[in-house]
Amino acid sequence: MVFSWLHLAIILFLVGGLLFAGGPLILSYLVAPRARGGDMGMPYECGMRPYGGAWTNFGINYYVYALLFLAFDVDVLYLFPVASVYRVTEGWLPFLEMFIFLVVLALAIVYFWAKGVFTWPRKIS
Amino acid sequence: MAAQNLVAQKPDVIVADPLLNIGPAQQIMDICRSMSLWPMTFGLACCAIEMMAVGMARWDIARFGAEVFRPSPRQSDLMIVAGTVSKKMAPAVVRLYEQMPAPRYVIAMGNCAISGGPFKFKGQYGMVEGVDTLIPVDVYVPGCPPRPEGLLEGLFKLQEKITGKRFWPNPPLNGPYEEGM
Amino acid sequence: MTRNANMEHLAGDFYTNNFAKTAKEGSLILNLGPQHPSTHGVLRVIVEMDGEYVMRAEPVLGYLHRMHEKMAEVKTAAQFIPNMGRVDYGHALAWNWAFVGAAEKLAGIEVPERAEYVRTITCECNRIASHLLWWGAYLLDLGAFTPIMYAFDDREKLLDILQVPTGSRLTYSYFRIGGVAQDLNEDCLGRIRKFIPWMRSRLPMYKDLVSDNIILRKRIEGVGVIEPDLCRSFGATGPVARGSGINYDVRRAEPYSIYPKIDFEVPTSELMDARGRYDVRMIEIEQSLRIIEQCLELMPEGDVLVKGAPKPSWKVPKGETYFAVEGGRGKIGVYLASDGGKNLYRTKLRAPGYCNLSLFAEVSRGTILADAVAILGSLDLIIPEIDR
Amino acid sequence: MDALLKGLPLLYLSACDAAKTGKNWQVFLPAASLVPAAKRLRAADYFLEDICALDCEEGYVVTYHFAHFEKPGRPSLRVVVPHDAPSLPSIASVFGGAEWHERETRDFHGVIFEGNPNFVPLLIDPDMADCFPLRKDPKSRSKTRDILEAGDVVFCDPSFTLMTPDAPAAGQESGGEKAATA
Repeated sequence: MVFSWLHLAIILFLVGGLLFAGGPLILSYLVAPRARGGDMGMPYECGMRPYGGAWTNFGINYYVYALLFLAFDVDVLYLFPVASVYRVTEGWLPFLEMFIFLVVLALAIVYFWAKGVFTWPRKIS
Repeated sequence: MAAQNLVAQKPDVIVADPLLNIGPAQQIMDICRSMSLWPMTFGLACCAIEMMAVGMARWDIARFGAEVFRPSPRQSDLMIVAGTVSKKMAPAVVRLYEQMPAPRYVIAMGNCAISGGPFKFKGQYGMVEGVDTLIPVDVYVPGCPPRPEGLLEGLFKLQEKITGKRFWPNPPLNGPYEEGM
Repeated sequence: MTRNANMEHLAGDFYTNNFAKTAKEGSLILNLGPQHPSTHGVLRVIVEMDGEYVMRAEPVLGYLHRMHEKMAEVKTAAQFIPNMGRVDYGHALAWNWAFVGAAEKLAGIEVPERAEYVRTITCECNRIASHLLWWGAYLLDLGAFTPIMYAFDDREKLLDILQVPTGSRLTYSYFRIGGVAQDLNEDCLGRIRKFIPWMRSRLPMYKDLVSDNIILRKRIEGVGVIEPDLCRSFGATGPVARGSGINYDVRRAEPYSIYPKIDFEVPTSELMDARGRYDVRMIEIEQSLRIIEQCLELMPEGDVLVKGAPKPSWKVPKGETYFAVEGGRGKIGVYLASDGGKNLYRTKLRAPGYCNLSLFAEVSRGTILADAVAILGSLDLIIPEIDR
Repeated sequence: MDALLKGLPLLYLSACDAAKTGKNWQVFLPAASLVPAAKRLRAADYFLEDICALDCEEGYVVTYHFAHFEKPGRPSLRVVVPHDAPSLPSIASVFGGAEWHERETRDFHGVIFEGNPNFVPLLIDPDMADCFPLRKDPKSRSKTRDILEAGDVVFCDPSFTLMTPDAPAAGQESGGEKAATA
């Protein structure tokens, strides 16, 4: 594998990034005084001792938000290759295709909206 | 300094010295710390309103670096005890102090936090007379409530305690502002 | 998931254990605790959460209990006035008025005409400062940082005005039994006259900047609906009751001092939610300005302390009385009972915030946590007044 | 007011001089008829202002102040409970706000209210829940008739001797116009 200056630049860039991120962490670990003991380990809850762990089951409507995020995350995935070649295409056809692709995805939001996922009504159980 | 405060009596609450303890580096560190003290919003009573007034446009504590009022003790290094500490609130004050990372400083603002103030009377059953019986206090700001200028002066005193030098001009004792003191 | 209660760190304390006895299994119990940005002091609310929803809430008080009623038993009537400045530092002059008015009512002392006007002017200025403090802090709760800057800018002007006669910025002990401590000099009256047009020019800007802001309207409209019957059951008064359409203002219901001579309206709103309470308080600022204007014209000359006003060692005569005043947060009542001794036999302070907060558990059931915080802010709570 | 409480066993009913005492009606009740009286006041749209206990020689005089949004006037219900067994039925089922007032009276005076939904200390720290700060020591308590106004009596139960002035000297019936606002 032919070694070229580009590879060196990439390695340097990588090391620089690591140093830039890790440097302050290591520095502060070395230089800062450390407080220990008492209720330092206790989870902070407005000055009170919390009751029970936070490991409880979640509401179902959060799952719907996750689905929506996933749909649009994958959507962006498909847009990357389009974006890279979009400059060299001409005419309205590519734009129209992309528009149809996005509209189909937007239907998901319309559906959830109609089902009332975005409204948080008062639950008087 | 008051009699041994509660936190000092707890053997396991210690502030360990840093691994790398080089004098000049620590001095630079101290200047940076004193110029960016992040107070914790710990307003208890009337002094809390004066603490808010200090954060607002007219007295503008932002000029001295202490503008960011953090709600959580994890991200703050200055606890301004502004108001009366009742016996029901005492364990919470101690717990919040212990949950603050080092280096941590405490300003006891107002007569209630210093010595119980106007609520100290014979047969008083529900109040801790002075926060320094609970946690070590660095600067006392007297007043009931102290004027915002008083709290700013307290902050300068704390910065002087951290770095050993006062950066801001002294308040004009009599007459107009006098050059450097 | 079994709750590892044996871990000492997660064991909760007396109130959470008592609260958890009737909690549903698997629900999360949180402390909206004493040290919390939105509780304006040290109010603790234990909430039982089901995901984002607050299933049940229980306010826990007493973290700022300052024993005012016990102090009243060891102090003479005159020594107790500074306490009145510290019960509710938002509207301290109303509490001064309640206590001093109760003592005058019991002893049958007549206050000179000018003192009545000085009291009304300073009390209404203090009410505007209290509403501005509430407005800034409420917007801060809802996440907007700019309005509190404007609110405190105006409030500082008011505090400079009130600082001249009273001598302090926040915790006033300015009223005396039989009048007030000091007269309003020309400079102070001039500043008040200059303040009124300034405040009137600011209110439209507040309306555009904040009141009609779509984010604020979305956050407080339809949130925290309080029916009039709920107000009656919990004894809520002041802007909380007026926001639910109850036309009740102590200045009109139990007229005291010169309020019958002053022409002002009592704003009510039929919205019954946080928006209604917000509108009522904003209109009240304008009404207070109108009251101050009329008082400035009608104010006669004369001294501000009745001849032979009681000395500090004055003993309250035998008997009991109850005197109510309209404070910034509602009906402030002071019950005095005295057996003619050096100190007062019993003093009961009726705090409006105490009753307004007691309906929070009812109103916040089933709302999401963000709305619960919006409801808490709309009740305009000052904690030392609740804990006394 | 007497129309409102008709049929309930009362101990003492009098109209007071509102200009001096701030109250229009003063009703002494036996503990049993407290809840029915509260229900009638609730039906008549009164709201509970506060509950205040007065530590006198004869016992704790627990005073319930009521007020009305439309009608002026302030009726007050009073119940005398002995020092040794201070217990009362709770009216938290009738007035939701009474729960806190009762818990506060328990914190300060130690009066027990049966039926209060959540009867734990409210203002005082649970560890020192039984310090009852506002209780006076026996010798500094004074008689109820030194403090309370007799007012012009509408009805007085023969067995009720609390308010009857023992010596003629103390019999200063304060005239006061009859503020008969029900």
